[in-house]
Amino acid sequence: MSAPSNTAVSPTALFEFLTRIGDNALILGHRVSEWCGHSPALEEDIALSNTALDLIGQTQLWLGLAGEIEAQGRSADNLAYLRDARDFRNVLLVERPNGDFGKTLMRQFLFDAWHFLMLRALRSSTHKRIADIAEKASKEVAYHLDRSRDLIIRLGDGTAESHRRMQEALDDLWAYTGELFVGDASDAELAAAGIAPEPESLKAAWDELVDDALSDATLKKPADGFMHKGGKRGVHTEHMGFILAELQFLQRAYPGASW
Amino acid sequence: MSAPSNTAVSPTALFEFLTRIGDNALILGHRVSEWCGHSPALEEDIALSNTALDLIGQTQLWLGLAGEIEAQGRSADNLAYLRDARDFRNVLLVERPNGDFGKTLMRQFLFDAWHFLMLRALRSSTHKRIADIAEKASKEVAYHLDRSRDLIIRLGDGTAESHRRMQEALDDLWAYTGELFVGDASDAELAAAGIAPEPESLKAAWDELVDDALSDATLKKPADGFMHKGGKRGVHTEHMGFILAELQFLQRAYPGASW
Amino acid sequence: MYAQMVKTDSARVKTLDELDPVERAFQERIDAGQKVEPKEWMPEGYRKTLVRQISQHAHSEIVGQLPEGNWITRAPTLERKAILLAKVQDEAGHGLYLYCAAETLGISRDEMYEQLHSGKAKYSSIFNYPTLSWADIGAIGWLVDGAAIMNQVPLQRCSYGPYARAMVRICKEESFHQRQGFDILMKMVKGTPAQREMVQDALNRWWWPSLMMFGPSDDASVHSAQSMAWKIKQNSNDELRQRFVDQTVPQAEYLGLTVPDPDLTWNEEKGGYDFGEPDWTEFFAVIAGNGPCNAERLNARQKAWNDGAWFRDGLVAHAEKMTSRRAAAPTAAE
Amino acid sequence: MYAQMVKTDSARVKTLDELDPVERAFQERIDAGQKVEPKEWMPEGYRKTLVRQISQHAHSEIVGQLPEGNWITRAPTLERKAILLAKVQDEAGHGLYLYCAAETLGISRDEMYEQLHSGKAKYSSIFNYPTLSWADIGAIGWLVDGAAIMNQVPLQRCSYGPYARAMVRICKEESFHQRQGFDILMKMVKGTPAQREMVQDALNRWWWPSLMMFGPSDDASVHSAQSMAWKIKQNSNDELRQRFVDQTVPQAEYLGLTVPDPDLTWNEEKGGYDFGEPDWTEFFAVIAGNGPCNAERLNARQKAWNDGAWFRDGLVAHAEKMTSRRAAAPTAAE
Repeated sequence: MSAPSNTAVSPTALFEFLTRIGDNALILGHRVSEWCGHSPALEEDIALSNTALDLIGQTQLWLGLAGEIEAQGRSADNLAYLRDARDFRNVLLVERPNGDFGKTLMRQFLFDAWHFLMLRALRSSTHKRIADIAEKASKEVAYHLDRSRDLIIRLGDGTAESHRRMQEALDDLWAYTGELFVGDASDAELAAAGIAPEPESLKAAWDELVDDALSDATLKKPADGFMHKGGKRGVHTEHMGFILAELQFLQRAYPGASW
Repeated sequence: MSAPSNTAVSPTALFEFLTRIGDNALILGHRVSEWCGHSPALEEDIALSNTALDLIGQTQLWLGLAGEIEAQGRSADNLAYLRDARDFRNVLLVERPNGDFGKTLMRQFLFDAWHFLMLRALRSSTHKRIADIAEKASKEVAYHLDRSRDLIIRLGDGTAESHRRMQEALDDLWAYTGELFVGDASDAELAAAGIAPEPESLKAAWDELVDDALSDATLKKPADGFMHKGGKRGVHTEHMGFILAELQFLQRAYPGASW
Repeated sequence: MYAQMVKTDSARVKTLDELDPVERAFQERIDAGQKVEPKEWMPEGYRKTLVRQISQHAHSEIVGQLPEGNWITRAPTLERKAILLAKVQDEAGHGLYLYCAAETLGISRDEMYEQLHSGKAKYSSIFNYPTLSWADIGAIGWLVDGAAIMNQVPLQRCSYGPYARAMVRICKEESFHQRQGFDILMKMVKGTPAQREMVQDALNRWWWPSLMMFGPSDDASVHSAQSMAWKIKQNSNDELRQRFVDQTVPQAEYLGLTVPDPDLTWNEEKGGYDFGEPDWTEFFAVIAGNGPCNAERLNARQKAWNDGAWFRDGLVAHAEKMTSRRAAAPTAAE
Repeated sequence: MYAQMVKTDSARVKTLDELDPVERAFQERIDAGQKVEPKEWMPEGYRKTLVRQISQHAHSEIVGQLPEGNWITRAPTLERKAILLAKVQDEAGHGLYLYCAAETLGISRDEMYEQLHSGKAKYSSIFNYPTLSWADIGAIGWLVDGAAIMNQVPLQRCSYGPYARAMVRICKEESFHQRQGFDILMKMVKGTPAQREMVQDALNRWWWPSLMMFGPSDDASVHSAQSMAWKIKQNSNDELRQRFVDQTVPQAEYLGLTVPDPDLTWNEEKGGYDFGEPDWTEFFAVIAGNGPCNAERLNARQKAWNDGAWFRDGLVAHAEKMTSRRAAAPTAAE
């Protein structure tokens, strides 16, 4: 991360960043939680639940801070349960359907690799609260990355079928990874202030991480062609509406109720 | 249907009956509409859409009348979009997931056969509005029954695989058919007044219809063992919550909005 | 019209003199405004072009079911649910009309499906965009069906009879669709601020892709010229786009919406609007398979087809059994 | 305890005199309060009974994930989502503990899965009931985990070491679960009338099935007597049920709820509540597979197992590759 200047950042840019990272955690955690009770092995069920738990916990921290920055009285729960799809800022990758277990694991790995690098960079953020949350979350995500990377290597270099499924998963999800490194004005603003890294700056390390794992997994990395994007500015896939219909139903059905 | 007496019926019993038949149409129509764009053949896509359309249309008539009977200012839309699962009165059969296309068709046939007989009986209801709705709906449901019956015969007596899938679908859904003929006090009240038939009174004709079709389809009718029930008094399956989360989301998310 | 980039096999448009007698006779009949019917002779290029165009159009109809079908289960009222269901059913019906029209040219439904599923055949770029709110359903009816009408109206005069006649029926229904979509938006702009915002957002996302439905400028396109010579195509892409803008902008104003085109201005001299160029890079990317929903649309079609194989096979098997039983029955009776 | 109807192979409980020397020695050690460990001799009936009980208990834990997992994605706050996720994860952990305990008796995990998937092995009747509202999640924690604690606390003193030790860990976690559930209900009864109604409805639907978790009266059961002789079981079903009612009814009163038992009255003389009999016909039907969710629970387990076969095989294959590579590496180095 570049040397910090003392340039103040707009609350809007900060709020945007926090909802991006918070929504990523929420939506991926939600998706992963869908596996609860349905995984291929009891041990995997427990493992994925842990990942989801970590992500939901991180969601509370990021969105909670976002609500404070916004200063309009919205809590993490308000942001999670009462926003429309248009206002969510997660990347499209995390809202991809689970598919088979291989698809879920590949989505996890591709995201974990980025998430780990992002949090590592954020640990030296000039924004103390962000740095603190990142410090804590990075340990969790380091474990997620280790696990998901390990699994895609094992499955890629497993049976012919597990290899095929992982290759298919990779081919299917690759086009959603580009968005992870797309920056905009608010990213630049935060980078200038030493609060968060430029997304692009994570690409090289991500490539190295991913290349190594794919090589060990004997999986062929897809060509960098078309890359989906839009989630970071609120333009999601059609899946988002269904995720939110389920996620938000109780708070929508009982406005103002306490749970 | 027994000769009409001039016994007045309670609005509650009438409301209960109307929500039962209306909710059946709504939930089955909703389920069928999930196939839109995803059927095995374009013709089937169109056919199922037709069925769903008829059912949604019938929903508006039944629930609309229910709202009038209740006289608390609730419209058909209010009843469809703002009730909780506990207050829905559809039979469990119609909320069963679509499964493969065979499962959907079998669910359709088993319900259509009952629906047709029920509507036929209701055409001579002493309640003019019910009789009117039934007359119109019965023509539509005759088409539904004809088609679903035709298809299960063709698939049952098709390939080995289509036979297997239809048998599996039948075995899977059979336990949900018993509820169609279970009556309660409000059913008895309406039957006494010549408004609606006793559910049990439809059983023999239903059996005949179903037996004939299964015979032509070379499908083995399951033994009448355990029969699920509860939907008619608001105790549904876990699927109902997910159906409603999707169905009701917009009205729940935007209370009071007009669409 | 959901066929955006239809290639003919022509290198250039030949003059009447350059055509052989049979082709010249064919061309003269077209020039005279006569319809070509299925059993009549036609140049192979004419046939191929029509097959491509009609099948692409048909694919667009059935893929077009998917973005709208996405909202059937979440439609906000029973009536809206029914209206959307009926509309998506209409589109399936349009697909059916069109596949049948294409079949009159000697290609089978299964062949066309195979081309779609393999990615060889295209469908309209517009259906590779996601429907992200209920307002999108209104916007699609208004803009996408509206643009489709604009494209398809001239096709009612297409030289190929079955296609032209199918178009007449399709246009009637598309007009209904357009009204339904506009009706959704009218209700919403009269509603809450959140609803109005949803409508504006939907316009923002659907405006440019709708303009792209007419395809890139085809002034210099030999394919376009050939199609026009054959009266498969009556108007240039730019003409149709212009008409669409002229028709639609006042409607947007009526709704109180802002068209997301900073270059949009009224040109009194032209008697129509000047407007900005769509992002043709995006257009060609989406056509090439690199759009928001390309993979999902194709996967959905492939899955429906593959998952339904047992069903279709079962029906075929039953029909064959019936045939053999009927053949056997009289013998048995005697 | 999620094992409700565990059969021993005993026709009657033998006295010490009737046992052969080895069996008598075994029985005397049990009478003396010593634990039985895996490598030690045990009567075959003891082993079989334990395998049945522990595996049934394990099945109940993992099937028990399903009704609660049903609400993870719809939990109404982030904290509730996390808490429910953690709880369902705990139940998976309980299953794991128990499968592993059963494996010390000579049966493999896969064998136990096969028995579950084939319907040969049972799991607790309670998990064949659907979770129909968020209040059900509270009710399950309060009532079902509460009943589980009541069943399982004595099992911490089971004569079989691995099972008893697993129970210690499990009981610790079940205590969390019970409080989580009660906490949900406390919040809801302090909320809106609709929430209170939901809670009452949940109690109505979960009360009797929870009482059934303790199993039918076993006063005359030879299986029960044998299990008690072996200290696999410490208390009669009726005793535990009584304790559960006595503990739970005041909690229901605290919540302002009505227990759906018209026969429920305080018996001063007994120092506990008198209450009605559960519907044992329903109980036996559900045990036999005829409950609201029997088919779905089993299907879910079968599907997870079958759909995951490639995953498990892939990992095994990789491990084997690694082993062979490691074996080859030193040779290559030399």
